[in-house]
Amino acid sequence: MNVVEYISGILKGVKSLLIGMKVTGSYFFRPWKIVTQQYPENRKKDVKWFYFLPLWKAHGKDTPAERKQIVMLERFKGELIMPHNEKNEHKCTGCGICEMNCPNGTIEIISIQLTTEDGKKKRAIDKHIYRMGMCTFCGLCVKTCPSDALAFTNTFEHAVFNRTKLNKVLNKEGSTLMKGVE
Amino acid sequence: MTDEQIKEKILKILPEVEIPEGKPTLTVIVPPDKLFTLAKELKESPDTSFDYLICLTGVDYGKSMSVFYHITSTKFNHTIILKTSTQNRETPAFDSVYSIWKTAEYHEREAYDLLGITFNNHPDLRRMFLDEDWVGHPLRKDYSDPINIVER
Amino acid sequence: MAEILEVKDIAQQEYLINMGPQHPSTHGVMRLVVSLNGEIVKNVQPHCGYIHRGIEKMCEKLTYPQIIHLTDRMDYLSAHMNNASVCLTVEKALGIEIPERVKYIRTIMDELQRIASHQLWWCAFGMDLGGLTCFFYGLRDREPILDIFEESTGSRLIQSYYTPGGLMNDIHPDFQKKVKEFIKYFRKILPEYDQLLTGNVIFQERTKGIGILSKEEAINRGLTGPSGRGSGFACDVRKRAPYHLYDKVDFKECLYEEGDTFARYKVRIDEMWESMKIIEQLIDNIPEGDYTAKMKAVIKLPEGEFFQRVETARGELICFIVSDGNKNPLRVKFRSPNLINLASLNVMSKDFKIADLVAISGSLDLVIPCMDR
Amino acid sequence: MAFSFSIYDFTSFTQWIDKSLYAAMPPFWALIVEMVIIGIVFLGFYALLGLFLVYAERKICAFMQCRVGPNRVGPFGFIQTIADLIKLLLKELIFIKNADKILFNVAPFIVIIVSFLAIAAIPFAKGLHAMDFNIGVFYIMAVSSMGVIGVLLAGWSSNNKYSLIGAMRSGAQIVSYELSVGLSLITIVVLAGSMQLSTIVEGQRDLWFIFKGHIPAIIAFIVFLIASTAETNRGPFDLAEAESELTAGFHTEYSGIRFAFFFLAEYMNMFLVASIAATVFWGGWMPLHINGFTGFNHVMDFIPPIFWFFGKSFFIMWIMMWFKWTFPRLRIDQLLTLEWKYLLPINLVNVLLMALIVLMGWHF
Repeated sequence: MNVVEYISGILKGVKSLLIGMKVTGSYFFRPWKIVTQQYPENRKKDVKWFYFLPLWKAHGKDTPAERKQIVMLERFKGELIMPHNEKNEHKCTGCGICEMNCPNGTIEIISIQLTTEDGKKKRAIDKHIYRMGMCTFCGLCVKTCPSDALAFTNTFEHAVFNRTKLNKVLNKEGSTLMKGVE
Repeated sequence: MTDEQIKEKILKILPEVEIPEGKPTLTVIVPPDKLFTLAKELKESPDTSFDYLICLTGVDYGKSMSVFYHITSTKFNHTIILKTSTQNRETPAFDSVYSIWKTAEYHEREAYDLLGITFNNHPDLRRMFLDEDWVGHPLRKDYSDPINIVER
Repeated sequence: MAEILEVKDIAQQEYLINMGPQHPSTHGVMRLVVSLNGEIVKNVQPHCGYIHRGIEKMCEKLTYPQIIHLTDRMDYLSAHMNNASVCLTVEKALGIEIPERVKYIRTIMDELQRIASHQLWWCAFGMDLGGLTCFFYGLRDREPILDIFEESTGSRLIQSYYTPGGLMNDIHPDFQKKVKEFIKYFRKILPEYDQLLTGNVIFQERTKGIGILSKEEAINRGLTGPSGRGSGFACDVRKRAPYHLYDKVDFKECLYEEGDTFARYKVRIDEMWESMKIIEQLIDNIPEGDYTAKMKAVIKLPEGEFFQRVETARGELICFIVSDGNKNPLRVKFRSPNLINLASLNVMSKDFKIADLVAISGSLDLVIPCMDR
Repeated sequence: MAFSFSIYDFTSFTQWIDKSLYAAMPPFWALIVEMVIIGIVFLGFYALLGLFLVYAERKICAFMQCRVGPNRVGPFGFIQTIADLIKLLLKELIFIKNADKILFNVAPFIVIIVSFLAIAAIPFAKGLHAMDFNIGVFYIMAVSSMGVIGVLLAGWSSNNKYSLIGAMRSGAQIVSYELSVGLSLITIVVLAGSMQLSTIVEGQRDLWFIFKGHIPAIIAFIVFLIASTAETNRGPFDLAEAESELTAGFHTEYSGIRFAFFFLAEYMNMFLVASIAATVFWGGWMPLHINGFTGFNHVMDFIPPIFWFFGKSFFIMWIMMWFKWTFPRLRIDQLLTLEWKYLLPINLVNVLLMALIVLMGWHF
């Protein structure tokens, strides 16, 4: 091996190592570049000051507390719900299309026959059962629902102590079908 | 080469193949015992040069067992499908194309594992995903597993 | 009682170690039975199937729109491309023309997903080689992409965004702005990857000349994706059999002739640049229109066989559907690029050190759920 | 002797303890009591420093990686390492079937005792020095190289293939890097003309050796930094543990407090080599003095020596942590290539160069 090559090889290697060290070192001295979100705290509005002490410097225009506030995006598929209005009415007609479209049997609809005022028989839901433990959040039920009765909320903390607690009934107690929805 | 030329070429190599019309990709139905020779010829002749086996699929039609070979040429970029079938559903066996395309090794092992198709002259035909002592081949139409498969 | 072994017996014995199912460098539950001679790898025997879920069997019982949500669970880092494979096959079989807007969005989403996947690969590869800091930088830069996905599709990893004929829902109004912001940010940050890892002399020593696979061998073994392109095999489906809008955009197929681990690494870094280029060409020109084509409520494919080749982040994915005319497919086969790439591991790592085996399997970028399906 | 205590000079304080002990009891017992006191002080120091270093490393690596690091247990996560220690103490010690029981149990103790032995020769401040050997440098090198025995025994007795590979790697690594560590220290010994650490420190009264010895001293320092990082199984040289290859290398099978011993020993070894580097190259507890600048020297003298010592050691440790969190790991053959083809020849030339400089009187 040539001596010049040997030494220039060493110098080149050392230089490449120093370039790498520059990257990590520069981040070490720039604590405002930290991207960690501190989970249980960032949900609250009143963020305690000392959670962000390592991030003294404000991030641009926002204060650290604002920057680290958790942002839930509106389309986030957290949990299936059936929106009810203030009169406790929902839009589900009990047609069963969501049950049919669900790929893994998450939804089960127990329907009853109602007799309306003018004597007609009509199908309505008794229970819209949603087994969250089986749900894969593919969104087919919401997409295919003809009356837009289902929606996703962005709650995401679903941990429970018992698996049966994941089986939910989506229609509320005593709720009725919204007027004008067929 | 266009599809027409490939068709002519294949018919010249092996007159007993059947080429159905109206397929989106040129599909050639080959008798199982002639498949290996045709494949080898298609790979080695310089004007076709099908050197890349994209995919090998075993299919259980319920009555017969088939294997599809999607082959393409990296040189000419033309793709055809070879199909071969057997009526013997109990012990279907085809010739392995491992010696032509080495990529067939895992494809064939997979087909053996899930469909029970044996490939002659395969260097290492073992189960791929399932345990060695697994009974049955899950992708077969008559496979039943009352515990794990929920019928809807 | 242990047998008393002669020295020459011991020399002939294989020193077998199990890498996995629980091992930091297999990135999932895969087992590599490695026979060693000292530190030198003599033979690698992969054992997969630890997370075999039978997706192909499940597909036979489901309708076509329902299959989509299973496909993201194969290669969870290329969820969009996996969805696209089924969607494109079904659309091809039905012969429907999808709106131009959908094509644009699908292309952009695919490329974003490719960047995200390569970022995760980069950090995992750095970690395989012992540079833990890479892991956090990669994940940090992947976060904006996941936020973009979450905003439009509703989930971060497993989106199920494509449906046969179009998309689940339209893109978010902020989508274009966010994507442009990300591209601006990432163009600035990507050179940092090179500074930290690519140029590093230790890294180059660890990867150059390691795990060489020739072009002929790569074609013969079906090594596709960035791994195949590192061997000089021009296997980019986006060029060879264009789908989406890839025939209209201008991008380079990254090819390296060396076939070693470093070439595979470079291909992926270059692909991130190329993906950004593709996105920049499209992001301003998304045409107005429907986000889905008119589809029947129950999709039934005509009898026959249909397939679509799709370039995922790690290779060529094929969705092959055999239909008997019902609403369920008769047989669905996914050609997993990971499984086929894994087959080359033994050839590549022969006579290299055990540390190189980790580097080589890292450079193949294996995603185990795709392998096992 | 009257009691006196000064933060600038511990000599009178230690002398006072010594004198009062010898006055109070027969010499034999006085010696025993003295040894026990020093042992307890070192044990306490050891535990506290270990806890602090683990915390510091986690925080430093977190900041380099754009993270916050431990921040849950106590303010800024200060109590995190104490919580970890309690967890490790409470954990079950798993005994491996077919393991060599005696060696398996002895190995962590060997590793920790070795690092404990070496710390005795370190001068922390003026007069704060447990044993001032006239061959201090040699003693430290001799003692610290024994740690490899513990690592080898741990790997072999675990009856685990990963552990064995890790231990063998570690053996090859430490034995070869021992050479570079020794030679780079010898370079400075040539300059200082003594192996006694107190003399070496005193010799840096007017200027630290790294500045005094021109280029050879700087080269020796860099070589020492690299070689000692390798010797402590850290940073880019952590092949013995090599998480992504060998899961945890030689301590794969250890659990609970026995694992904690290995863990602690790693940090203490790091402190040890950092303090040797600080003592030998950067003047130890000696403040920064520049010949001629009397005012400046007085200002520097105002900072107590013990802060100088720990400041330098922590700075060197920070550099070692910087290495670890930047570089990918080397392969075993590259590791040995680096030692035998690069560091060792450079070192040998360097010693000659230094000898020449000393002979010609070219140093400052």
